[in-house]
Amino acid sequence: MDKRVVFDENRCKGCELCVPVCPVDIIFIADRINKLGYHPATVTEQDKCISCMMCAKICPDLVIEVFKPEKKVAG
Amino acid sequence: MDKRVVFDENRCKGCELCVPVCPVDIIFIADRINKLGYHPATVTEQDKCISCMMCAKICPDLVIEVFKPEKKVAG
Amino acid sequence: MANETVLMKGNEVIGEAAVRAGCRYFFGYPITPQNELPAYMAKRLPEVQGVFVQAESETAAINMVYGASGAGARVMTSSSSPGISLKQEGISYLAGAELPAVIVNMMRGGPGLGTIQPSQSDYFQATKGGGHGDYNMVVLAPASVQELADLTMDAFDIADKYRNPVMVLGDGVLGQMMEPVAFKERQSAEFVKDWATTGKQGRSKPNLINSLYLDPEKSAEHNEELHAKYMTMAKNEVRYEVKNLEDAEVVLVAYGMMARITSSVMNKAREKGMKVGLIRPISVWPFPDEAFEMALPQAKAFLTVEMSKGQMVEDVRLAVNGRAPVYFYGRTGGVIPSPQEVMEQLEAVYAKVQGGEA
Amino acid sequence: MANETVLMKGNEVIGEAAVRAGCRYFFGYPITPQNELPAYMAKRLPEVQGVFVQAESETAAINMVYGASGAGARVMTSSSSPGISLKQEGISYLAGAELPAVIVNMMRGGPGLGTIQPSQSDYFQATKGGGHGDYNMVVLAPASVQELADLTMDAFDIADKYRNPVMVLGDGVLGQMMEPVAFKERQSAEFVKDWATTGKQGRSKPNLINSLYLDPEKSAEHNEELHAKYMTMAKNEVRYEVKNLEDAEVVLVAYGMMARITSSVMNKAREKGMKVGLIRPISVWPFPDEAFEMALPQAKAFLTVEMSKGQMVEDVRLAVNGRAPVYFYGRTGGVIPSPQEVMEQLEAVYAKVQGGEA
Amino acid sequence: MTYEILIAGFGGQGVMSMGMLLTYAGMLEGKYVSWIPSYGPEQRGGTANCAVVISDEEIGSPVVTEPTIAVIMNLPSLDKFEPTVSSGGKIFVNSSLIAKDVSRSDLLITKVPANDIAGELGADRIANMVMLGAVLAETRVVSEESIIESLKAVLPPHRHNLIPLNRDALERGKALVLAKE
Amino acid sequence: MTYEILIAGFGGQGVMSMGMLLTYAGMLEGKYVSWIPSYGPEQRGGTANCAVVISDEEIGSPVVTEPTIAVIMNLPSLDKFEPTVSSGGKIFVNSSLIAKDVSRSDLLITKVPANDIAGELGADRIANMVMLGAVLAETRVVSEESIIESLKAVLPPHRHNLIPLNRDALERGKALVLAKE
Amino acid sequence: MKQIFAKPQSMTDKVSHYCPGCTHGIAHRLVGETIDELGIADRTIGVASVGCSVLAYEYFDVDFQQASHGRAPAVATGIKRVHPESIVFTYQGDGDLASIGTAEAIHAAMRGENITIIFINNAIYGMTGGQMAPTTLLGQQTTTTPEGRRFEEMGAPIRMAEMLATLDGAAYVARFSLHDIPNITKAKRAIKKSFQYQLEGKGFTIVELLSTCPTNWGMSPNESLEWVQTDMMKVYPLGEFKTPEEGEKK
Amino acid sequence: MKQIFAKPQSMTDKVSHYCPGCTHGIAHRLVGETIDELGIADRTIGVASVGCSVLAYEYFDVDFQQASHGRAPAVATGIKRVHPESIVFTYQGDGDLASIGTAEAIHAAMRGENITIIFINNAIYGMTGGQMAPTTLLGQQTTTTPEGRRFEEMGAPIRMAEMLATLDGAAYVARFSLHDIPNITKAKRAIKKSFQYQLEGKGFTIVELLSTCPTNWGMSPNESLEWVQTDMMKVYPLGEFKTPEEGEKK
Ligand SMILES: Cc1ncc(C[n+]2csc(CCOP(=O)(O)OP(=O)(O)O)c2C)c(N)n1
Ligand SMILES: Cc1ncc(C[n+]2csc(CCOP(=O)(O)OP(=O)(O)O)c2C)c(N)n1
Ligand code: SF4
Ligand code: SF4
Ligand code: SF4
Ligand code: SF4
Ligand code: SF4
Ligand code: SF4
Ligand SMILES: [Mg+2]
Ligand SMILES: [Mg+2]
Repeated sequence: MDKRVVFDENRCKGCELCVPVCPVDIIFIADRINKLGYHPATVTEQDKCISCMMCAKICPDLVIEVFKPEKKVAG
Repeated sequence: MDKRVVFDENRCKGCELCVPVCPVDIIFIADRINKLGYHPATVTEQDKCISCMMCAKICPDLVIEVFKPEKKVAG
Repeated sequence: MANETVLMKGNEVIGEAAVRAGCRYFFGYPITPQNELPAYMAKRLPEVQGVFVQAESETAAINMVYGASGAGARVMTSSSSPGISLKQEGISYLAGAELPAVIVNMMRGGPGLGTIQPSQSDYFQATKGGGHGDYNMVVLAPASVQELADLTMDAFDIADKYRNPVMVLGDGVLGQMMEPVAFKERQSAEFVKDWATTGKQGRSKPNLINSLYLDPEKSAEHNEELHAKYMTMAKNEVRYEVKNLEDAEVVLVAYGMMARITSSVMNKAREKGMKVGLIRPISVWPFPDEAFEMALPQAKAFLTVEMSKGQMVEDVRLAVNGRAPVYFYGRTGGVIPSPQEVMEQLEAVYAKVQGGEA
Repeated sequence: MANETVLMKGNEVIGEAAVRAGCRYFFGYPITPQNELPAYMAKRLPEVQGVFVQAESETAAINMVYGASGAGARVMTSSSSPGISLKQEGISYLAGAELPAVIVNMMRGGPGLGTIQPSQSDYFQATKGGGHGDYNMVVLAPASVQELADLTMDAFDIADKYRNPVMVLGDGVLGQMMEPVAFKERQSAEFVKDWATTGKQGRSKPNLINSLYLDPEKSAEHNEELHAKYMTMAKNEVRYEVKNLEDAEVVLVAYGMMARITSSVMNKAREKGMKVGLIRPISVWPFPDEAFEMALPQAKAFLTVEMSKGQMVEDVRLAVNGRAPVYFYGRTGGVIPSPQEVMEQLEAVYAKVQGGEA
Repeated sequence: MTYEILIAGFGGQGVMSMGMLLTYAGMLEGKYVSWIPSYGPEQRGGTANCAVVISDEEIGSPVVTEPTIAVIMNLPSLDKFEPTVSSGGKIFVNSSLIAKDVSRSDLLITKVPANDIAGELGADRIANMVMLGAVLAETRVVSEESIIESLKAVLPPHRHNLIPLNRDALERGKALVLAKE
Repeated sequence: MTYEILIAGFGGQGVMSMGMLLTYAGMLEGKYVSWIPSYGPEQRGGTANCAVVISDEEIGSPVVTEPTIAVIMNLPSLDKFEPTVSSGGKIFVNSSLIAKDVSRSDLLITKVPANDIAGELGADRIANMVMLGAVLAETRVVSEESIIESLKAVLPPHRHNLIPLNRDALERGKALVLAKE
Repeated sequence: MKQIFAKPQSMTDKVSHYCPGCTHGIAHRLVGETIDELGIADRTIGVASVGCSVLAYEYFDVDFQQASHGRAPAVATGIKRVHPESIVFTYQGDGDLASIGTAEAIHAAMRGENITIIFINNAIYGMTGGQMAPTTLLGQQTTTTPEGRRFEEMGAPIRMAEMLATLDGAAYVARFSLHDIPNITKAKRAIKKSFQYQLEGKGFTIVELLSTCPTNWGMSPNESLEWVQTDMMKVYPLGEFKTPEEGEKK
Repeated sequence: MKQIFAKPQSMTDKVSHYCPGCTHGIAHRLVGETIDELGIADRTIGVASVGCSVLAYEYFDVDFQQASHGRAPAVATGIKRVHPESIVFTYQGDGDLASIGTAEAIHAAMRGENITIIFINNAIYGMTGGQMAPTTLLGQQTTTTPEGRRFEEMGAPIRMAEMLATLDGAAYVARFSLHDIPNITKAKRAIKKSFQYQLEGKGFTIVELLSTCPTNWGMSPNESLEWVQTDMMKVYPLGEFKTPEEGEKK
């Protein structure tokens, strides 16, 4: 399955603003340290993501892109 | 009779602000030129003055002093 | 009015010269003795689709100049001493961001509120950097109303040529006096301002007007580039007038209004048979060192006369560098040294020179 | 903390020294690299019944200083380069109205917004008059944290003694570095400020703090009095340090932080057997001309080193007045010339001197 | 020939425009000219003066410290400038406002009751032109025609109706001097 | 003897306080000392470094351009400062965050997995003290006791409870070096 | 005969340099009367600004400082912080206070500095010869708006009193006028109130006064008074905008 | 998959220098989205001020000028007068706009300059390390109010939006907040409106945005958002204070 949220990890500053706004609570801060020296936010359970864009809208650092499955037109 | 209004003529700038405010219309601008080079305001009909202080209150240049007859206590 | 002689006030002449040099934007704040200039611009600029804005302060004015210049316009501001002090941060910014602009200072007596009478006591501020940081600007010091016209026009070209502010340094008398003036027809080079912020307009890279260099190495590099530019300016933009240097034993040095008076004195001295010459710096930055080289073989002494306690005299000393004594006479606070006073000083110096004392 | 050695940041040391010198009022506006000073004062002044006010701008701050000083207080403000530019009108007013005050400039690289890194490129502004009009102020240039303490204290006394602003001219590194410091016990003279506006309090004549002299003759007279005072200051307040001038063929000249580095270089050069000396102006106005007289009989050349494109070097040239060549080396924009760089320059000059070229 | 003229009086007495007219007229006559004003702090009232140089040669100093011609419209100006007039110079005194005599004996003195004459002409403001008429007659620094030409150039067209009155004032001033001769 | 020490890393790694502790300790030991910070434009994050000089003689230049000891807490700092270290100098590298090797062969290199050890101690923030322990053990620029004394002076009293943790961190860093020997 | 009107004692004998009919003179007298009535001449410190009133210190027999253009509130702040028990007032024109000194006035108010500002709004720069002020009316001709002030280019008049009244730090903000006797009386009352509030430590007080500039308006003094009434007052309503008792009024 | 959220095209790829969780970044994005949506990147000229946002020009792919501290509205005036057809906006902090730049902001509004100001109110000086701003709340600790801001010494917070709304020259004055998604959405709408009004030549527009400074507030980024809601909003009510349609609201 394609990703619904893509975190550009090396932009992330680990501020955690995205963590509490996620309605399905799938965002967490990783143990690793990124190029900037921060623990980046990340999502692994992509399937749970509902593409609500909350995380992207609160993120001050343009880390997050959000995708939505194209509606398959029946036929 | 003592004067009710005293114009310190050499302070006067001939601005005429005092002229229209006088309720008894006794202030006029003299022909002579004072030390400052202006035609000063003046009052000659002191007896008509009612000591209302209008002229003094509008005068921007502290030209005018106003006096009032002391009340003679009967007896 | 092309080329015809008219009688105008110095301050208004600056305005007309600016308009003829293509200046279409003026931002200023009232201060005596230069008020005729903004008043002239307020009337004149709309006639040529230009814009006059009375700013809320000198500080705002110089920053409006920054914006307009960064947007690509020929632009000017003017003030007098205290107001010019308030523009120092802005002037440093113009220099740092490499923005052309013409700044007029019609000097009055200081320090502080001082007096509205004429003076030349902002020479240091103009030439050494009243603002912070290493920067220079060409400073032109006209001595007549005609020169106000000519040098104001030059100022715009110099500003655009080097992308740098240029100052026209006059004094209260020059600004308020009337003399006949003829505005010369002239062609100024076309300057392509592809660095200006106009909106990208299809450009692939945005333009940026900036003086911030957080990285010290970059900042140093920027300063080196600026310095190289200043050195070019110093080479190319020297202007001065000399009189009777060939045999002058005493050389008078003065600029602006003071040079007019000094020149009268020189003529009278010559009539008396005294070998006296004159150096009149027209650009006070760059300072015309070469004029002193012309004078030095013969000159036994220099007498600098200023409407200040002695500012330009330092540049004279630097130019002479110990090769002859440099004397000074100055009056301050709006008092213009009279020809009689200057003559007395000159005679004293001359006597020393003759007596072999100098 | 009396007389005990403590480790403090330069900027905080200025604050503590000011408090110990009796300063009870501080008006300032934030700017890097001097923010530790207002922060220190905000905490410290209330402890001694003093007042700290963060002004709305540097312009407001210097005018609050004017008011407080005119009211008779020991008062201080501080900033860094762009902020000091904004204070120029106010400084000229302080000088014009003869008000004592201490102004600290922890210089950063310019021009414009520049960089927050250290620099010495406001020398001209500080010493020649960044503001309008003829005025001077004593400008003290400490080279260590200890000297920051000592000179800050001196600054207040000098200011009160002459009723004139005094500037402490440091740089970003000096302000932010930590070194051990001992605050010396000292007695400063009592200054009777019977000219201060305190309310008439029974006085028959009101006091007036003013710099306006509309009549040019009065203005000129005021300027003459000021000038006489400046000449007294110039005579009395010269401070400098010299090293190894006795046999020095090349004399290094540097002030402040740069003098520390230059002094290291001199030591290394001496180790190599080079006859090198050092002049460190501590008062950069008045400039210590006499130190050059001490050096000149022996000195074959001078090398001035600054964190600028060459400003103090003009005063060096004026002091030397052609009697020896004066060389210059400088870096800008927050880059501090390294000992290695300076040594290279020194070796080049030394070689010229040895080769009889200089 | 170089005329160094100083004109002084109260603000509002037309001191500046007298100077400007002389300057303009000088220019029309092909002379080198300069005009320098000097004001007190007051916007109105107070003292004001201007310095005019009219010369056949290029003008060195436009600043006049020892005038050869002094035109004095009020008492404070007499006190201030009488001592500065160049020996042998000419001084014109507005005797309508100045009772005091000129004390120096090395000057040619012309008293002009400028305000009185202007009053007779029905226009107090024209006193300066009366004075100017006297100055022209006595010094011939420029011609009356040049002054009239200058007036035309300086006044806006809708004020040209004032020219005859100005000419009358000039004439009255002139007549005064000629009568004296 | 003069130690010229440069300490560099991300803002927030405790780079400045490492330097301050060394400086304070030097002062306590009667040495001449100086400390100079240098920050990037960022308030948090970004790079930061400080220069410490500890010497038996009066300090000329407090600016350190060719450190004899370099303490490197992150990768950008290694790239920037490795070339400046004085030949024969000592370089300490936080190997928890820096995978890259030091390329110069004329330096004494000590790798300290400071963050890992700090993690083991349960306090990420203490990585700087681990590093400092290693520096002390390797260079003996000041004694551990002086550092502890300095901590007491620098920390506010209500933070003195942290001193044992800091001491542990120092010990772990020291142990690392001693183990190597 | 008993004298019922005389020059205030706290004023000097000097004839002012103001133009004939300029109401600066009236404002001066009202301040002088206030100082007399409150008996504070011995502890008052005035701050003169740069404008026609630059020489104000010549006319008051109290300690004075002359401030740089626009910065009088900052200077007053410096003074008041040193002598909190003194009475400090500034006297500023509209160019001084509402243009170059905007920030200083607003921030003194924001800080609640316990000082009084007498603010002379004459809709023009008097001293420099009649340039536009921020308070110049739309359509009003000045040397820098030769065709009259146009909204498109120079916007609309600034109302300082209304603006300052939005600040919690301001205790008393009022605007009155000097164009006739009843209004002069009200102005006097406001000035006295403002000084009184300062005496009580209430904080920042300002009285804006509509004033004339016959010279630069190109009108006679009496026409000028008229114009205040007919034109200025339309743009600048009179009254108290904020009092310590009631807070901001609207 | 269809992309429904991406970096605005008018913004560059640079990672900002802002601290983790600082809402300056959100404000930047909202401006970028607005420029994209209105399709004006080619004719927009930004003015960066001095404050943490001093490097704003690094993050927008439009022409930019870096202004001196507080003077961005003056710089914008210069630009706009030269290029009236361009879209000019400034981006200023509260130290920059409400302290040193008070006069420039107020007078740009008074003139009705057809520019837009994005005003980031974070109640502190961020860049210089956490000094008091004029917008600092009472009791708030900063490096220059170590005991918290006290009314007696430093007065009360300045409300720029309310003050500017008193000016006839101001067309649109609004205050919104960046502390949660609904408020971010409203803020975005206001920013877009302000640019749109500028496009329509309506005059001066300003949007004040309550923003965080976790670093100098000494809070985590999420605590900071909370503090905006619990403390800042009490002093700074949100909403539109003036619109071109309705004039000043109260
Ligand atoms: C820094 C500075 N800028 C400008 C001036 C010139 N100046 C003197 S008075 C004045 C304005 C006066 O207007 P206002 O404050 O309205 O007072 P008014 O004369 O109308 O009473 C100005 C601009 C100055 N002295 N200093
Ligand atoms: C003339 C001048 N004064 C002071 C400074 C220092 N300075 C830089 S940023 C700043 C304030 C920043 O605060 P704010 O505007 O609130 O922006 P923030 O950092 O909070 O976003 C100051 C005072 C300067 N650069 N120039
Ligand atoms: S888009 Fe919504 S659901 Fe998906 S990760 Fe972001 S906040 Fe969670
Ligand atoms: S909000 Fe953005 S920067 Fe902050 S943790 Fe989430 S992704 Fe990272
Ligand atoms: S006091 Fe009254 S009545 Fe008497 S002159 Fe004055 S205005 Fe007229
Ligand atoms: S109001 Fe005063 S100054 Fe004016 S005319 Fe009357 S007395 Fe003279
Ligand atoms: S110029 Fe105007 S404000 Fe100034 S004194 Fe004259 S009338 Fe009054
Ligand atoms: S210091 Fe404050 S305002 Fe500046 S970037 Fe950091 S959090 Fe944001
Ligand atoms: Mg006014
Ligand atoms: Mg802020």
